[in-house]
Amino acid sequence: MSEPTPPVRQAAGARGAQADAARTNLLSGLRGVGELRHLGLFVALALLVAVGLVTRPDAFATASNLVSVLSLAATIGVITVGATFVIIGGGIDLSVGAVMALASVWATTLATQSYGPVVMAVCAVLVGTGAGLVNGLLIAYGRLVPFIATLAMLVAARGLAQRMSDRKTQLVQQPDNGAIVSLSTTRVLGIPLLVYVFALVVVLGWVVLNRTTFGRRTYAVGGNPEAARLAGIDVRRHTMLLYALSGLCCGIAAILIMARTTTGSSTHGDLYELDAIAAVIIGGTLLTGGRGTIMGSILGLLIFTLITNLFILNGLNTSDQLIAKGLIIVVAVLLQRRNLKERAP
Amino acid sequence: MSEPTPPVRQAAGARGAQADAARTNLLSGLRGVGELRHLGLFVALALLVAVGLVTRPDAFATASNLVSVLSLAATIGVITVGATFVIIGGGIDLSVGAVMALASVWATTLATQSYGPVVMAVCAVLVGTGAGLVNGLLIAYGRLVPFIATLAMLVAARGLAQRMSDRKTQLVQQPDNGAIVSLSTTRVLGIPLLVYVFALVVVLGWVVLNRTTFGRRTYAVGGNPEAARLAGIDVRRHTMLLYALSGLCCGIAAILIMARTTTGSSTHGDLYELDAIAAVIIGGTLLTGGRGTIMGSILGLLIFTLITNLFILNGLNTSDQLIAKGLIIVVAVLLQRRNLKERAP
Amino acid sequence: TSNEPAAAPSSAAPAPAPAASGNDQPGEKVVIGFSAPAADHGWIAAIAKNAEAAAKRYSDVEFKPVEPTNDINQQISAVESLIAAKVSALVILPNDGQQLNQVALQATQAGIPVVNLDRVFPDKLAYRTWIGGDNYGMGVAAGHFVGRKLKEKGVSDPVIVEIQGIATLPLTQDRSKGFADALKTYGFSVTAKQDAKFTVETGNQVATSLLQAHKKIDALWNHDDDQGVGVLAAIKEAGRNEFVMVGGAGSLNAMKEIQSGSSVLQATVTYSPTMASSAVRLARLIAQGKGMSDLVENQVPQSITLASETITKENVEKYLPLGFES
Amino acid sequence: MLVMRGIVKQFPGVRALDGVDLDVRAGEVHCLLGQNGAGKSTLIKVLAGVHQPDEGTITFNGAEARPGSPIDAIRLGFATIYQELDLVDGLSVAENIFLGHEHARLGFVDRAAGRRAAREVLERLGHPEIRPNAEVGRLPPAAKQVVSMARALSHDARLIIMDEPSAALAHDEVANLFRIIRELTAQGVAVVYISHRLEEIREIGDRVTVLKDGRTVAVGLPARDTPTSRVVSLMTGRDVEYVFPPRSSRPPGEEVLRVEGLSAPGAFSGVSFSVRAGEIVGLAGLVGSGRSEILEAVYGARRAAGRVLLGGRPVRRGVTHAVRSGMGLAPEERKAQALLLDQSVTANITLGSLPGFARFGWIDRGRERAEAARLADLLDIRPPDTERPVRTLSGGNQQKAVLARWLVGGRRLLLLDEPTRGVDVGARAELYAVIRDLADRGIAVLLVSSEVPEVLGLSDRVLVLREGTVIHEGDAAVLDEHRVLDMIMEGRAA
Ligand SMILES: Nc1ncnc2c1ncn2[C@@H]1O[C@H](COP(=O)(O)OP(=O)(O)OP(=O)(O)O)[C@@H](O)[C@H]1O
Ligand SMILES: Nc1ncnc2c1ncn2[C@@H]1O[C@H](COP(=O)(O)OP(=O)(O)OP(=O)(O)O)[C@@H](O)[C@H]1O
Ligand SMILES: O[C@@H]1[C@@H](O)[C@H](O)OC[C@H]1O
Ligand SMILES: [Mg+2]
Ligand SMILES: [Mg+2]
Repeated sequence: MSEPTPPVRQAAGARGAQADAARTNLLSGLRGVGELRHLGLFVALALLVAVGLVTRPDAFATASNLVSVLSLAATIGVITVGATFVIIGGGIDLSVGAVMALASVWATTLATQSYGPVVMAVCAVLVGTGAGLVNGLLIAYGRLVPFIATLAMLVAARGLAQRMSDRKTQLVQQPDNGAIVSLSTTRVLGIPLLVYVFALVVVLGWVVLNRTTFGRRTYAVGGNPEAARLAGIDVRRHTMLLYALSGLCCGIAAILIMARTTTGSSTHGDLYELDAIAAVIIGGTLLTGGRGTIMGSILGLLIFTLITNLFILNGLNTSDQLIAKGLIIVVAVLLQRRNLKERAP
Repeated sequence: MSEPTPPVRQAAGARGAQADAARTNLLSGLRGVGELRHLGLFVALALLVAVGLVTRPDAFATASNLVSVLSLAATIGVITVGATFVIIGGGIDLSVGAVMALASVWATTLATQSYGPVVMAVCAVLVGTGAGLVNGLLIAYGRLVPFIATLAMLVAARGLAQRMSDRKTQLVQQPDNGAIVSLSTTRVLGIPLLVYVFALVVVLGWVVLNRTTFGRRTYAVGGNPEAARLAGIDVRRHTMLLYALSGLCCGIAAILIMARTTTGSSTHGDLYELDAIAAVIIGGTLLTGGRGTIMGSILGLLIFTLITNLFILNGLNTSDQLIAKGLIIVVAVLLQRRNLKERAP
Repeated sequence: TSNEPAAAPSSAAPAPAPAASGNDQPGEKVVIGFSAPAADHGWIAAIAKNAEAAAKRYSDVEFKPVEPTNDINQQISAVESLIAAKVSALVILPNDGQQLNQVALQATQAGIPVVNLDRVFPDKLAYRTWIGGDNYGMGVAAGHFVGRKLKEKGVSDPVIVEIQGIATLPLTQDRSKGFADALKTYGFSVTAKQDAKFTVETGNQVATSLLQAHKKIDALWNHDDDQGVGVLAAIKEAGRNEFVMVGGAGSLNAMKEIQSGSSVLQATVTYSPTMASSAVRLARLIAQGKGMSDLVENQVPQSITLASETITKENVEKYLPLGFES
Repeated sequence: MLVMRGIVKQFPGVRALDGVDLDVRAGEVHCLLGQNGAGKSTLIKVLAGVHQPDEGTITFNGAEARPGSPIDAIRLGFATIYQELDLVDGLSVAENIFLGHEHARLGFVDRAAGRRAAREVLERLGHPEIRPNAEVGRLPPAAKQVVSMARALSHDARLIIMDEPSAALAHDEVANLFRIIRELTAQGVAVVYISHRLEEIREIGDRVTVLKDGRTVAVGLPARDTPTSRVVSLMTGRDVEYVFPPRSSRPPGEEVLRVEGLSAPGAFSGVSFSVRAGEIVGLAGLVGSGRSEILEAVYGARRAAGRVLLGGRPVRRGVTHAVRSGMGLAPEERKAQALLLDQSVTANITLGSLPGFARFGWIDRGRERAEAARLADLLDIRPPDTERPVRTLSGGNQQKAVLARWLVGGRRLLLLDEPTRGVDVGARAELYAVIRDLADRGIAVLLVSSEVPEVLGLSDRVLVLREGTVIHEGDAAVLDEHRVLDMIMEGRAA
């Protein structure tokens, strides 16, 4: 090892060339896989669209129906973005629906409503973020298992929402606070404002996840928390922030659900947790953390929403719908099964 | 390293002694932890009992109330045993409640009822096991993520149950098939038969998990599937069997719910999945698999059942119940938090 | 229950007496959209079936039901799709009247008359006609039955227990209020109440613990006969029979219990799903611009409240054909 | 006894095996040599039924054998110790050893028999102190390796395959391992042995097969007589020896790290030392002597009493502060403690210094990729595609990715725990040069290695640890391997 540098460099060069060829193969291979995953989801979506076109040529492909699908997806869509972060970060948040309900109730109490729509919106966001922060503190610093901590939050937030609202549905006072409702009724280019809010959240989520240190750390914390810790990441703080982020999304979703239903209610968002998690997983994010994409989650969600829409258009009865839904889920996932191979036992 | 053996022996001996000391510490530590875990749950249970004794001295500690609590816990308890296996094995089963509903409906169709109570019971068990087997096949061989496969089963089984029952509640025909109902009404030593069934399932579950190769392998498959495969275990087959076992438990639970409510219905078992999973996790089983005990799950479940019982005895309304339940869950888990350290980020 | 060998005719909708003025004669073709919560229990299932059966009777009606759902957000979408399909009239049983108010308003503004079934929209601009049961009245009927029975027995300071349906529904709160108000006239009040979720299993669970909480009960009102099956099973299992029980809604099963005379269930107060049949007929009439032939007016009235009747052993025969299968 | 011919195994984008031949005789120790990524592990996984070859034949005792799954391989009489420890953490030692072939009757486990048998095997391995009931997840790495070996021995196999079994062992443990191997071969069992430590090959091996880039380049070389230079050049295609770069002639600079009275109950006590800029300080000691713990304590990843000063200022407790103030730790268990297996090589390399690539949290991906590519090239990570998930790299190349993480600029102190574990000879020399180069540029290095020659060859100064206390501190140049061994084992005091 008297003069190591030159020969090594040389060898590296030679190997470099050989490996370059390999890399090209591999890359195309990998890209293929990457696309395939989303391809599977796209194929599933395309199939659903085809079914729609065939069964309801008149109603399905209309602009108004597509807008309606997007409006339907918006609320839970915003929540799904937060859920994607939490799940990639190795956690789970069962409290999303309940926290959204609590935020909607808090924002529509008479006291809050008296301050006008901006304060209502801010209130919803703060309540959501606050609840998320409590989840985060319990999990990151109190060392509770995420499943249990957020289950407790689910239960408690629903109870609190019921108490606050005296189990009644609280109307958004119009016209004073009509600005909230106008998110649903005002359209720009034919599309209700809340769809834009949804789109904005998705884009922001994508950017944060893919282009910032926060996003990168989320993958690290979920993929290997010990490695993340030893690499100098404050894993606890990060974990806490992930739940706060999820809560923030619930707060935004609360504004959207107030707009759509013109109410705050303790019953809002029932079982959203299951739907959101299902969308995230269908989208290819692993429940074990460390992997996943926002894009996949949103595609997964759109598949679910489209299924419902198709059922509505075709007037299927509930029981048959459920059976069909089960089958469709299985087929959609089988279409993208290859990517999940690693996970399977 | 010319003559390594003697000094090594010696050194090993020396370290052996040192390690022995460490071992004693470690062991007592471990035992302590093991006990502490259940201790935490016992403390939580004891606290609840104390609250019961103080608030309703007349009603709480009566034999009949305790029997009531056990009867209430029996149905979901049987399901929790199955869920413990699945979760230790690294999976999750969201379909438990729906599969129980389907089994109860199938067993109470007029056609089935005409063959008498034994056929009804067998039918329930077969339907449950069959649905579990489908889950298992999809997950082990179809490579679907457990969350998604069993979510699809949840949805489809509810739909099928609604279709079969035409969304009606199907009564168990008495007196012909009264034998089913007598599981709930016949008492031995003051305790209804279905509590014995519950106890039997718990004991059998414990034996299988702790004393058979199937049990050992369940821990291995959940803890490190790759290692299990390399050790020559047929991981797929084992995984499939775990879900079938969970389905079997749902079938047995269906018999119990028919006995208790005198009906089969597509609405039975709503949200059981969350309750069962929560009980398992509170009991110290990790959602990531590889660890856990039947005992813990059952204690966790009893805590839940007792909470509801206490609330109703004290006339608390459901909203306050929910809030208190959330808090109690957090406290119960904090009591045994230390054990979960490993999991925390 | 569907599997009673002696089960009643396939539709609980009773054959109507022919209308006096030939309103049943085929008229202008109309499309009636229908949206209701998910049919996850007997009463709602009966609503859906009655609506469909009522529509089938008319050759001039095209019936367009949409996916029943318990998610508000989805029901809004469902109604939106019916508006987009430009139906001639809408029958809506909202999951929550307040939350669906806005979309009903949209329909009305789009020129589609809305028949509001059961749960009320707060805004009268949102619907053309409301038809539904009298929830407060139901509570009152149950309260009077209980009050009278207990007075007869000469009980003072009775233990009265109430098992509600879904706590967050306004109709539940109305029922409880009516019950309490009626009891007050006898100087009684409710000792304990708990909500079950309209299902057999929750009814059973709640009743099991309530029976433990109160070793001696004088009267029990259960809001809903669907969950009542589970409540009754719990009562039998506990071997209790010291009290009077009153049901709610009027299921076939409850009526048979009452008829048997050996059950704690001695009465039920009606809240009949036949209202769905009537709602569809009203929607047809409104869409065709007709009035109700037994009334003097040329148009269908703005609201119709069904009376809550009390079914007891004495009059049960008369009600049996109206009982819905839970 | 075992004949493999023309084995080909293709992974997406990589031909890991490209026509490999292997002949193993009964009762011999057959060594498999090759650089990181040469295909050694893949070859033995083909043998173990983990991978199915795309081409080629395997015959065992004259009959065609094609293990389609690990179960098949075990039935054929092949037992394997894998490179990456594959144990079930939640199960006990005994349960791990007999996993898949438990002592059972009608499905019911005979736990006492299992424990007894486990104790026997462990004793045979010279480790009676490992208790059959202990939970495997709580054992240190070396003990886990022993359990892995015990599992392989428990099978009564006719062929035992060992993939770098010594990587997690210190030399005394290795001697133990060799004793067992000799016992086995005496009974006619064949052993396929993989290691990057050539001196081990010489000591235990009978014949050697050399792999290079997925091809066999030499078959059946005599292990003892083939000159090292020839083996190395076969492996690498060039002539490198086990040589350390020259120590710097400049005197070390300012004190960077100062540790005062560091103690952690049960691990180490009263440890004080310092490391200067440009200096490499090595920690020598037995497995379990507390070296890793000291590193972790300095890094703030483990609670300990005492003071840690960096550049004269106390460091706030916690890894985050340690990293911010310029430390970096390359931990000993790469898979568990360092790598994000599903992420790209780039993401793994930059994980410790993300803020350096970002502005207001926004990552400059171009700069990030360029830096990762530079380091991959410097350390010769193969294949040199930095967008590949780390999972698809061979063990040694994964190790290089771990080191690369802290070679990104801005470190003042590097803590290296077994930095060359599983790294091949050529790359090792390369790593040594890199480490020395870093030191020459003023970085302080604290090094732990279980290979005494490595500690001595690479360090400027050596601390010898025994049972958690420093028993010697001195210039590395004046120590030799024997003296160090004597010290760390005491009993034969110098
Ligand atoms: N599952 C896999 N997918 C893709 N490529 C793989 C996979 N496993 C191994 N490889 C590639 O195959 C080649 C051979 O790897 P292998 O692990 O056999 O090397 P090795 O000789 O054991 O090296 P080391 O000494 O570093 O352990 C490497 O280029 C590696 O990246
Ligand atoms: N076989 C064993 N059983 C139980 N405890 C052990 C065993 N070996 C080591 N330990 C404990 O582990 C601690 C030190 O282990 P550690 O692995 O950190 O030391 P090390 O010097 O870094 O060795 P290594 O070469 O493995 O890195 C000590 O507290 C020791 O008691
Ligand atoms: O669903 C409810 C039903 O169960 C109850 O009895 O009456 C009112 C309905 O809305
Ligand atoms: Mg290898
Ligand atoms: Mg170490």
